[in-house]
Amino acid sequence: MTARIGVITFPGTLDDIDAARAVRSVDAEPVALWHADADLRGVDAVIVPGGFSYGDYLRAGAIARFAPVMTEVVRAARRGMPVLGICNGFQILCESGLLPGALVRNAGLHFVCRDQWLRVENNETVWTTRYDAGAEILVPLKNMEGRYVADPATLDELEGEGRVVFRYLVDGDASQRYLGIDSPNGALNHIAGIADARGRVVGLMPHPEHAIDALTGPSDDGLGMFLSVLDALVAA
Amino acid sequence: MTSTQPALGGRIDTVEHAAATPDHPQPYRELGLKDDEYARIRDILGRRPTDAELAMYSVMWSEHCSYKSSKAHLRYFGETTTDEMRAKMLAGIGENAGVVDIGDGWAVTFKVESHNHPSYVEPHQGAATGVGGIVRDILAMGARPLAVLDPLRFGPADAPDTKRVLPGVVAGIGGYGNCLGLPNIGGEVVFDPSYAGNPLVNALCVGAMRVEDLHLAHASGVGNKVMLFGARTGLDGIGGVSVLASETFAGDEAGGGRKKLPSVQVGDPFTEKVLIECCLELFRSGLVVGIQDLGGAGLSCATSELASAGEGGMRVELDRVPLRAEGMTPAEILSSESQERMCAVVRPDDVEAFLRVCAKWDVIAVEIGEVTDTGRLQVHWHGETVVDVPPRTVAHEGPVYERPVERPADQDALVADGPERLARPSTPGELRETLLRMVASPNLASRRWVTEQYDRYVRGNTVLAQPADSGMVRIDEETGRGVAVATDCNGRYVKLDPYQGAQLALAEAYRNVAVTGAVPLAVTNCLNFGSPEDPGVMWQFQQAVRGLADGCRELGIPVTGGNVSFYNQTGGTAILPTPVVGVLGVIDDVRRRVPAGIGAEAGETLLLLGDTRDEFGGSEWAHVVHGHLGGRPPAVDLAREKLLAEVLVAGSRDGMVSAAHDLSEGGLAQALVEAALAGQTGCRVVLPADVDPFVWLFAESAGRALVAIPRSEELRFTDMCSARGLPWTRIGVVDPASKALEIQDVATVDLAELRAAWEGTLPALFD
Amino acid sequence: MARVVVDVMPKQEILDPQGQAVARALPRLGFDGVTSVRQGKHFELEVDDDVDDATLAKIAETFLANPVIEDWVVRRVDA
Amino acid sequence: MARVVVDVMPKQEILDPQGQAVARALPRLGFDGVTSVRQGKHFELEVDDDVDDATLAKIAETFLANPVIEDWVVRRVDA
Ligand SMILES: Nc1ncnc2c1ncn2[C@@H]1O[C@H](COP(=O)(O)OP(=O)(O)O)[C@@H](O)[C@H]1O
Ligand SMILES: [Mg+2]
Repeated sequence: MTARIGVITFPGTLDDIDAARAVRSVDAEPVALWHADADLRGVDAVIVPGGFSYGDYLRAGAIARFAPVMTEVVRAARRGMPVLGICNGFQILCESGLLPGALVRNAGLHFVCRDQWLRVENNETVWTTRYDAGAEILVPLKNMEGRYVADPATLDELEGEGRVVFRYLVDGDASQRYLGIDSPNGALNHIAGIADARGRVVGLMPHPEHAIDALTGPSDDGLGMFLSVLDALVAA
Repeated sequence: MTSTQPALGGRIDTVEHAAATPDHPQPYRELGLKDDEYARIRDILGRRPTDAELAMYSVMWSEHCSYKSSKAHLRYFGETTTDEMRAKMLAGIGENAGVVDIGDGWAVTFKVESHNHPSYVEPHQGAATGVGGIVRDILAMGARPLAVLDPLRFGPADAPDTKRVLPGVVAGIGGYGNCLGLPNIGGEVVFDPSYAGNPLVNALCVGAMRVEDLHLAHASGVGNKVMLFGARTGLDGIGGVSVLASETFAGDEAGGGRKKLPSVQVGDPFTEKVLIECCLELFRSGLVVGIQDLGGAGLSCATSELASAGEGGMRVELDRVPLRAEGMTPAEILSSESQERMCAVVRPDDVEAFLRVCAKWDVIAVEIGEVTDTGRLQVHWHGETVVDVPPRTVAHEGPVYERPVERPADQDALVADGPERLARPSTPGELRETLLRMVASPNLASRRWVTEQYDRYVRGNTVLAQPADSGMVRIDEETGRGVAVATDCNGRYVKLDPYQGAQLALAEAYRNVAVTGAVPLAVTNCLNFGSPEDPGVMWQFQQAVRGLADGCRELGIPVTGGNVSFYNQTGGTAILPTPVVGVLGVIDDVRRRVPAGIGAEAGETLLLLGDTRDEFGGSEWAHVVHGHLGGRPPAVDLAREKLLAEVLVAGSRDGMVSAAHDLSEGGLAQALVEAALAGQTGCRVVLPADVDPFVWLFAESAGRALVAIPRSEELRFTDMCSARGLPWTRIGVVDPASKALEIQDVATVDLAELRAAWEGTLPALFD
Repeated sequence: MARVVVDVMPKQEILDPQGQAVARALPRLGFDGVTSVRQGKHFELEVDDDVDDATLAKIAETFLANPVIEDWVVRRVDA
Repeated sequence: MARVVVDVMPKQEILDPQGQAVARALPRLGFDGVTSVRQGKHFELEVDDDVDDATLAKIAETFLANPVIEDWVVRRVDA
């Protein structure tokens, strides 16, 4: 039985075809989900992909979270369905309250597109079991509003519970600091991705779906995320 | 705001009224029409034009839309295109964009356009809407837009105004392109004082479709409906035409208030993204007979071009156009340049399905008219006729000028003032210092500050992007078939010799495509020049067109389209003549692409292909070190370029080349630095014993490339070069253990030091 | 028809690089004496007369602002 | 120390995609009766007491707003 993984398209979603390609590349079946449908088509997991839903004009993800399909995603996530938010998808998950905190304008004020080293801080979420703890992976990062912020209590909670899943690796590479900023975007604690308390909902700013083949990405390090969820779904 | 406006009755200038009031004075001069042009319009119509007609003719007969100064010269492109060159061309000059057959049933379309002046006035929005416009051109061919490139030119890097213009332009291009989901795969950033008041913002878009899906802009089929869809129409970009409003309603609020309208448009990339997806779904569903984007000249252009390309007639109910501003007149609606709009011709039975697809994407769509066989474009406004013209006279039969052409009087002096007199570095210390200074100079420094603001990954098909000699995208995921695109132009070379300079631009773009392993196939151009009313500028233009066209014939690849931008000058001083040339190549399998970075395999040999001569006219060295421009540009040998390209492509096919980088501005030294930094690998270079190291390191002779060949392939590759008559020189080895560029007897520079020099410049200037 | 203004500002404790960039640039442009700048959003809404304050508050809180990172003020102004 | 507010709005005749996006979204979120939304920027400045109105006007015009496409209002508020 192949796992069926939903990929949502909002008006303005861009990386949906890439997310679908990544799902296919691990031999799972991508299922296209449309923002206006209050229907998850019986999928086993959902990916909320990157892009600029509704232009991101108000705040990234602010309009998308009200889409009918998101009501279903929130409901399914609360029941434990694996959900992955990438970039704009991460922003949407934060706006819709599935994940705490928020993503704001990069501290350097520019859109940043670069190959980014990350450290896998938690390899026990459904999306990261294929990685070794502490593994360093190279994945594209590309966004305008990628600076993760949360209040001190939330940060403490995330750190205390090991819910920081990915962190930007900023040591040792002087080129990372050329904007005078200590990370690609000034994210608190260099947070690149987090999980919910059960480790089933994960959001991250970098794009694992763009790192599935060294031909079109900097590495194939992103594949681990899709393989991980597959393991979880097949085992279930 | 609503789409239905109150009937304005007698206040609108109708055809009937125009016929009855032949002596009514009209502000045609304010609209940019000459006396004889106005007389010709009266002649064509047999009466004075209405306000709306006058607005249409004036925008469509403008330099920008009618190519009145360039047409006579551009014909030369057609005249020099042979049948053989045409074989793969599915659409050429005259269509929205050129289309070439790249094999396997795929057609690729690409075009470059300028948005220079708006980008000076409002850098962010000017550049953003430039991207939006070129993407709609590609869409109007029936293609899915795949990638963009942005050739840019600015004033001096350290000029205060450049700090205003460049960051705004880059943010605008990134903001629009990123939000559209189009990877940016290349471009140029060039600084020169001549662009200070005239930055050049050119944007190129490439798209693909199945050959059978090619949509041309034809309004054929009497009775077919004309659909306007996308954004509402507002008062954008009608600065000039608001004169009409003030004439007609002298002193009234609408007219008076509009005189100062900014001609700046604000882009809405989200609307465009949705419009793209909507159009592609319409194409897929077979609901479109003809389609046209609304660019400059808005509805005037779209309706007259659609009508004259089809059955020859069209009726438009202008009061149905969804508006964003209140009280707009027919003239204003016809000339509005509001962005993110398209016009389609649809069979009556398909209108409902058409509207359904638009509704799915939340795209506003209305039927505004239909195709007729009257041979006339008739525009109605609340039941009255405000336009009744033969559409071809608007769209295609504008004035054509034979502007005076004259070689500038000071050209000889410029050429006579060669670089030979300039002091050259000679000691190792001087050469080392020159190398570092050159690498850090604004025109040679890393473009990362710019390109990092562009998404190069989106859509997951980008195989090569900055830094790379050309951008490359995969088109077919199954077979790996893809295309490579590069744009180039060295305005200093063109200034010294416009004919040869244009050929050098062509040669460089061609070479940039070939070094990646792709076969060059077709050419587009964006001809940025000063005022056509200056005979010296017209000479540059004429020479550049001839050089480019003759060059294309020699290389056997056709010019499929392009764009002309005149009047790029501040006061009496024109910009460097800048015919930006874009070359598109095809690669049957992107997996054999050749990157620029060395070190993929241990112990590669470094070869320099081609001949190096003492050529410094117009060079970056003369510019950076001496602020000098004079003499002759490097010699151009297109037969050699062709041979070099064949060798590079063959080398890629047979897996003999692990890296390749073409030589251009900054010469061999710059190529070595870039190849080493891109590959993060050091190398040892040994120049031939009997040569002048300065010349070998910094001369800008054309027709050269640096290649890295795996040791096991070296003999096979050099044998191939020798057999085909391509000169090669073994100049060193890649050294994975080394973290330095070591040029024997000249200098050793750590990669870290090189990187700091190369990458530090733009951030220091613009952060 | 009523006119409503909503101002949305980044919370004090959230870094505001846009405001900082403005503050840093001003002295370079020759403007001294500006000690701090914060940048937020300004919305102008035209609303029907029957839209009450509670609804406006809701629109601001659930939509125009993100309470995690932003503060906001709603006020009616004379049209 | 004085507090100054500068509101910068897209000019009436200039397209405001951000405001439009908000206006279009509201009915979908169940909020009716908002007929138009325009979105601009809101700056809050702390300035020394000796910064006069003319200087503030200049700062707004040359830096905070882009007169080609935006209108702006400067006002002093009680701190
Ligand atoms: N404005 C730009 N937008 C995108 N890419 C750019 C831009 N300017 C330069 N680049 C990219 O940076 C790299 C280096 O540029 P350049 O040195 O001009 O290349 P070349 O000399 O091979 O023509 C290339 O990949 C080029 O496409
Ligand atoms: Mg090159």
